[in-house]
Amino acid sequence: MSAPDREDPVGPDVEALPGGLKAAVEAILMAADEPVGEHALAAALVVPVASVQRVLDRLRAEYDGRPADPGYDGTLEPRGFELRSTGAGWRIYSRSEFAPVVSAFVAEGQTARLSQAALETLAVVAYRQPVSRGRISAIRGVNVDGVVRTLVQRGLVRELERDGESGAVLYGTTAFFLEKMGIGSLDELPEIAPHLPGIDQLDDYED
Amino acid sequence: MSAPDREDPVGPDVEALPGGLKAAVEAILMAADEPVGEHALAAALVVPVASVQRVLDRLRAEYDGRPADPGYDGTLEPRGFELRSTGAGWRIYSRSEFAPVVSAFVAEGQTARLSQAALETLAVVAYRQPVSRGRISAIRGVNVDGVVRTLVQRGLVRELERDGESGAVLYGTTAFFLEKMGIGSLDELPEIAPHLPGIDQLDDYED
Amino acid sequence: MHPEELPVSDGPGGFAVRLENFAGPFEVLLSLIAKHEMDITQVALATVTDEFLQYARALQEVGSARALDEASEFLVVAATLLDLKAARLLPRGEVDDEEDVALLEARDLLFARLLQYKAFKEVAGILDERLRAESARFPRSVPLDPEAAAALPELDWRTTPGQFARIARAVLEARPGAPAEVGVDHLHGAAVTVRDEAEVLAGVLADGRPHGFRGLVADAASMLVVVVRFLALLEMYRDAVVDLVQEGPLGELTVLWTGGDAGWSADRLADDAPEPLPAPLPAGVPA
Repeated sequence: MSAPDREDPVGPDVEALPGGLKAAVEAILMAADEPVGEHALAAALVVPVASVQRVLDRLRAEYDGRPADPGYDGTLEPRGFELRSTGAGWRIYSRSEFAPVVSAFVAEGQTARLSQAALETLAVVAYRQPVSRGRISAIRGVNVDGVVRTLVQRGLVRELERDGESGAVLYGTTAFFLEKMGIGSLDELPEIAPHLPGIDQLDDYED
Repeated sequence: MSAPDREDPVGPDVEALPGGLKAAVEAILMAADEPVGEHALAAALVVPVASVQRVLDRLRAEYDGRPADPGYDGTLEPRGFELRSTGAGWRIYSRSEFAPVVSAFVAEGQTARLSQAALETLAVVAYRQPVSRGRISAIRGVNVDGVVRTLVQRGLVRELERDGESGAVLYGTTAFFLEKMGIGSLDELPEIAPHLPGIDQLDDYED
Repeated sequence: MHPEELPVSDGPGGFAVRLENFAGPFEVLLSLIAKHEMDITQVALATVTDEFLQYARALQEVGSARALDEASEFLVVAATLLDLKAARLLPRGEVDDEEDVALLEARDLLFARLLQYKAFKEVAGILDERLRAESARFPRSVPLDPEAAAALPELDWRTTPGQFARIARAVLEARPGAPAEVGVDHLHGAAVTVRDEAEVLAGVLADGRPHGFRGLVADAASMLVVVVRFLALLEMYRDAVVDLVQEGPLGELTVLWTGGDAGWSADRLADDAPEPLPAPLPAGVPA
């Protein structure tokens, strides 16, 4: 058995949990917000990469409605999601056959115009970039996770980098934003008061 | 057969797709980035709300490893994720047993815990809403302005309205709070009565 | 990471008190008082406070983040106990006096307030457990797959740079200036003594006119001074140099000097008044 490339295998005993290693891999793939590679999975779960690979194959077959167990003679229905492998790693997506349904759902909930909340959040990003979600929340006084995601989806805001200290993702505006505003660079944004009260102290109490 | 309460069912014929309505609901849940209500699902899929409700219950049972079909005599393993309903709607979550391995893959993995002061203030808001800061202060015996602001920033508490008489801002909890508590409505909060002897008299002399 | 390596709850430890008539956790002391199994007047609050400060310093030295939380909580409970004790210390027995009835009611209200506070504290513990259990579940929240994202209606942008700047200004200026942080000023109060405050009160009351309690504490720099002045008034009442009138529960307390010109001096309070409150907690309590 090839030892995982970590120090001692002190990780969680995933086999002891309900659903075992398979469920542990599923849990990670469901919640991860970007594709995850086999090695990252193996390291986190403290199991050999080959085991992870086996589980991934099995999950993919299950989701597709193909019995992974050759002895199984029942019928299996495909699920509404599928496991896809991209260069960056593995990721669970809605099954492509259901794209029209998903599109209908997405279109239903969205309007062509930005909400006031989205505009205000965008204004904070534009004038305070690079800025973390925590800091935007602190300025706006509400949780902004959903709104920031909408702005990213809309192509107006993007992840710039990670903050060296906190590791928080820092956001900034995009070229598409400049285009929509009809300006060539951020320098052309209208000035707002140079020294707003209270801004300097913000860093002190972010949590 | 109850017709959906919309014009003509011109939507996609989900029953014809592999996995049927159940898979279609799954596909949408996979793409959603916030809780989804039964009505939104029914609207996107152009099916009656009751059908959606039935499918959601069935999916929840399946993910939990409980066979929804009484005729099923095999064993079902719980999946690594679960389907849960909160006040805001239905949403897929990684199963809590896997938190230690999942948290590493989630950007805002470990949310900072609330301080004792914040928890007590949150408790007062939850059980006494709509409530002014003055009244929370009277109960907690300390100034709560900073703590209330923190709770608003965290998205757990929000301004509801202004008191007609005093003009004081009245606070209440948010849908995000319900979601974080894993409950569907405020009625599901744990009973406070057993902790509170003689609570009935208290209202008489509140500020 | 093993589950058992996650931060464990603070456990039963907590603050314990050793008094002449009680030794054990502060929580137990509170519940004994709440169940009327212990007379609040028999509790030496000054000793409790001393012990608490020692305890808080020890916590601080080991760098425990609990120090500030516990200190804040202690102040709330101690202030309520102090109120309660002050109310109990007042003469009772002659219930035919309307004033006494009012005071008894005030005492009950204080008592109810303590119970209410305890209830919210308990429920806060339950909320904490729930929130912690729930935070182990991570909601699925991933970017739309490109196909679905294409279904978004095309963005309808109508905001000019000028309007956009106005929005930014409104949002960035709307913030109240005061940063949201836990106030620790109350942990830095200068030593306040009943004797000194009685001296101050005697000086003001010397004009022989009735004074409202609110007026008497209008210049108090902190809640501590208010509480100590209230205690000082009780002492002066016991020495029969002031008269106290209160129209109803929580109504304005009117104070009148009745000690004449005779040489009452705050020094008389030396014997059994609480010692000067101990030195303030050092700055830099870990938050």
